[in-house]
Amino acid sequence: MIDKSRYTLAESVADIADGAVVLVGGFGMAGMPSELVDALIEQGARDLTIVSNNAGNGETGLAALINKGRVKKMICSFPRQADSHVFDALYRAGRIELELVPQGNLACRMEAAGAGLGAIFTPTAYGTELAEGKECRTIDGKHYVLEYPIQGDYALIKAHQGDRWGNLIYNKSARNFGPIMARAARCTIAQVSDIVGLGELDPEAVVTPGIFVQRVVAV
Amino acid sequence: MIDKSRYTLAESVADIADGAVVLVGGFGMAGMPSELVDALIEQGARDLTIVSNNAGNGETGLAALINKGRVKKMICSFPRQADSHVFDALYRAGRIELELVPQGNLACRMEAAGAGLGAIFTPTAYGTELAEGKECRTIDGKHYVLEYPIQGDYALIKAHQGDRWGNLIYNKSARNFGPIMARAARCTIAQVSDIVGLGELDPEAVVTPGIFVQRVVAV
Amino acid sequence: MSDKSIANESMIKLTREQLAARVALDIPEGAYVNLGIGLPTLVGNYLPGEGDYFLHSENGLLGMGPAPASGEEDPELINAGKQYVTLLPGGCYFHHGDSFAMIRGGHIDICVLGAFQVAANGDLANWHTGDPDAIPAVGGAMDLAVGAKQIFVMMEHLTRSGESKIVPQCSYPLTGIGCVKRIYTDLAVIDITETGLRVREMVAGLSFEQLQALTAADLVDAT
Amino acid sequence: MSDKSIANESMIKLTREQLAARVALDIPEGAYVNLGIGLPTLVGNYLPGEGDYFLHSENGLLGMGPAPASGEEDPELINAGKQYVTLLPGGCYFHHGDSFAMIRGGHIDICVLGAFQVAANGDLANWHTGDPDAIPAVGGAMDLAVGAKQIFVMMEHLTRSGESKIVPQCSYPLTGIGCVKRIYTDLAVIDITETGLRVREMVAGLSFEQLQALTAADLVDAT
Repeated sequence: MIDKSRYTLAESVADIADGAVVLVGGFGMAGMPSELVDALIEQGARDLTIVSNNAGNGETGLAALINKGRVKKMICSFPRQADSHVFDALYRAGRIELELVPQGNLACRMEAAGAGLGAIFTPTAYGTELAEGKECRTIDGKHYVLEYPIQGDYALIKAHQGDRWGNLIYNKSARNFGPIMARAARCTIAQVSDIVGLGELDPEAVVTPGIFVQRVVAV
Repeated sequence: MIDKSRYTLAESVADIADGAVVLVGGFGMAGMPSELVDALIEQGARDLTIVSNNAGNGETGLAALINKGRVKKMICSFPRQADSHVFDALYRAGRIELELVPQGNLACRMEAAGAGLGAIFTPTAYGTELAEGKECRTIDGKHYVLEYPIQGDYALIKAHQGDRWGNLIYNKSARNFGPIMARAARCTIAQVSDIVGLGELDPEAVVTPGIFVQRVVAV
Repeated sequence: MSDKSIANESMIKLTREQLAARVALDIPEGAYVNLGIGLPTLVGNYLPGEGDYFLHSENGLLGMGPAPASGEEDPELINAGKQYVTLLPGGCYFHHGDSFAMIRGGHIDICVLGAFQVAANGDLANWHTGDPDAIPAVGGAMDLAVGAKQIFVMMEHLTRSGESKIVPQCSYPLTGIGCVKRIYTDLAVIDITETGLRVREMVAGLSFEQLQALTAADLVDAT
Repeated sequence: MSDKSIANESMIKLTREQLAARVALDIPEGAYVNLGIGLPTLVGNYLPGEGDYFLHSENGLLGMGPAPASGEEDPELINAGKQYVTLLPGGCYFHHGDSFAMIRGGHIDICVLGAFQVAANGDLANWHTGDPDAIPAVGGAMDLAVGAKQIFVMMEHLTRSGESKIVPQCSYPLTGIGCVKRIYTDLAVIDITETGLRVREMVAGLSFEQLQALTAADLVDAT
């Protein structure tokens, strides 16, 4: 019997190695896998590259991970927020790298990784400083920039319900990056509010099929 | 009030012009929008390019459209079937063009069109005759072929239920190409078994958001 | 600045609410609309309640409704500006990949964005002041600029220090090139066309000459 | 052919069912598996019923179950071979884009495909005989060949006319290059490795020399 929901929080993140690329779900606090991030802080891995839309809020969660010096590089679209002072201070001090990626490119680069594409020509950022040094091409009269996949070693995401095969459904706008990060990571760890019996999720309404999820943890 | 479900079958296909590129859903007969195809036959448009996984079965539906000489070109992955004699005969007689596309490339080329990408590097078909003459590139040691979007002027698809805003859900394996064709066409026409009131479809379970659908017809 | 004082004598600037109401007038029923963070978000308050308008939020909502009643807020139902919102009957949820496919794939009819600067050729600068000490943050602005069928910019005509935000060429880093179609300011409505910046409307008490004096790029009177 | 008659004297070829059962032995519980149309589909019948095996069908099914009971067939629940199937509890439906993301993105652990020819370097030919009068049809074969983590080929060792389907180089048009990892035939199990075609198993009554005589490409005895 395959039971992807047999992990504790600590077990679920135990094998994340130093230097790993970790995709972290959430848009603001909606969909943020806070308990998994806390478990990762506890676990101690360092030199991480974190891919997430934002770069932490306040002093908890991602901000706490950054504050402990565990993050070598952030790949995100919107690090600057009213309460992103932890990231801001480290960035100004030159102690954390930032790759700034337009939000839609962040999404489609992870989608490309999940779908096995080698690269994609996207129109976003053409002619801007975020496309400087990148290969550009005009196709049918429109301008595009070549962007490469962002693959994660791990994804930490938050979903609403899951089952032992790893099928997931989400809650409202907390869905955001979860499904595409699940596809883009070699090992996806989902924290869910509720683990349900196999067959209880409507097969027409499963958002993330279990094939994209390796571990499910109830929190 | 916006009511995308106000069309009859005939009205829904009335403006399809000669020479149009029409995406037609279905994998075998599952998800085949037979009534819409019949309406298109009745409507009379010719010199069509049809994009569909197969090239018609038996004498009805797509096979009938082809048999009437309305189709200039088929773009599909699997024209040859036990009962594809209509297409087979015209193809052997040189009276219909065929662009043969691997099924996954058919899918991701329509996804690229729907998502506004200019081109994608896909690993499929590298080193085969279906990649001959195409641009190839090695990225991180893996080989890829550059493929371009397939955009439709129209998509004809079949769904299970729809509402007046164009939201759709599907039935089992009849979903197949429907959602990606809806995104890839400038005008998507969906035949549904049932039109339901606004708000009756679960917002977490809508598969095709109404933004991708212009006309809904109950059959 | 002297230009500003000249204009100030008689003109009546639009308030933020009046500006939002003016933009709302140009959004037809049935349009799929993305409203940027900040000032553009106000436009939603002025769309006629009896019609069907489809508000998209890049964090995965279509059919976004107004703010919830006090006490009804759901931390997992927020808009791109991270404000509490609601979902209308007929609305739905989806992930960021699908959301940006809607944007990049040309499925959004109108996007209303704020701006630091708009150039005469439609170039938009709204993500970065170029200040080397500023933390850069782009969000979805570049995707929206390139993807929506029409980009409306909505902004104050002048910066706080009185400089024109409509310029011959942007000095701030660009968000998108040649993407803006129409500019709504607290002073005027201006179309960006092949034949220049065509002024369609001006606020009461403002002459074309006064507007031109307040605007760094050349204007054409098309009122 | 003389080679064939030599071997036929003593060997006992696997039946289609035995071959399917043999392949099934190498599929671990928990594997995500795509079974190609035709012979490979039979493998599903030999996976242990008490374990969790995840069968994927490229037309949008994961957790595919066995054929339905007579009278329970649903024309909208079919597999890639257009046969009626069922869905297990825990299975789900998705569209072709997601389905081929599973394939191309390396999420399928094992794909079992039929073949016209397999070359010593792992090249696969299974979509077209090259006959100029044949209607070409590729389906998902090229996507599967390049995308699944492991490609197992399952086929009869010889063509109907007695020719070896394992060849130094494919003469038929390729489906994928260097993609096949293991070959299961009615005579042997052969791994494709850096050090050649390594024979792991042979049917009873067949010697390595006899197998080599029936095989156009050089083999290494690794039984």
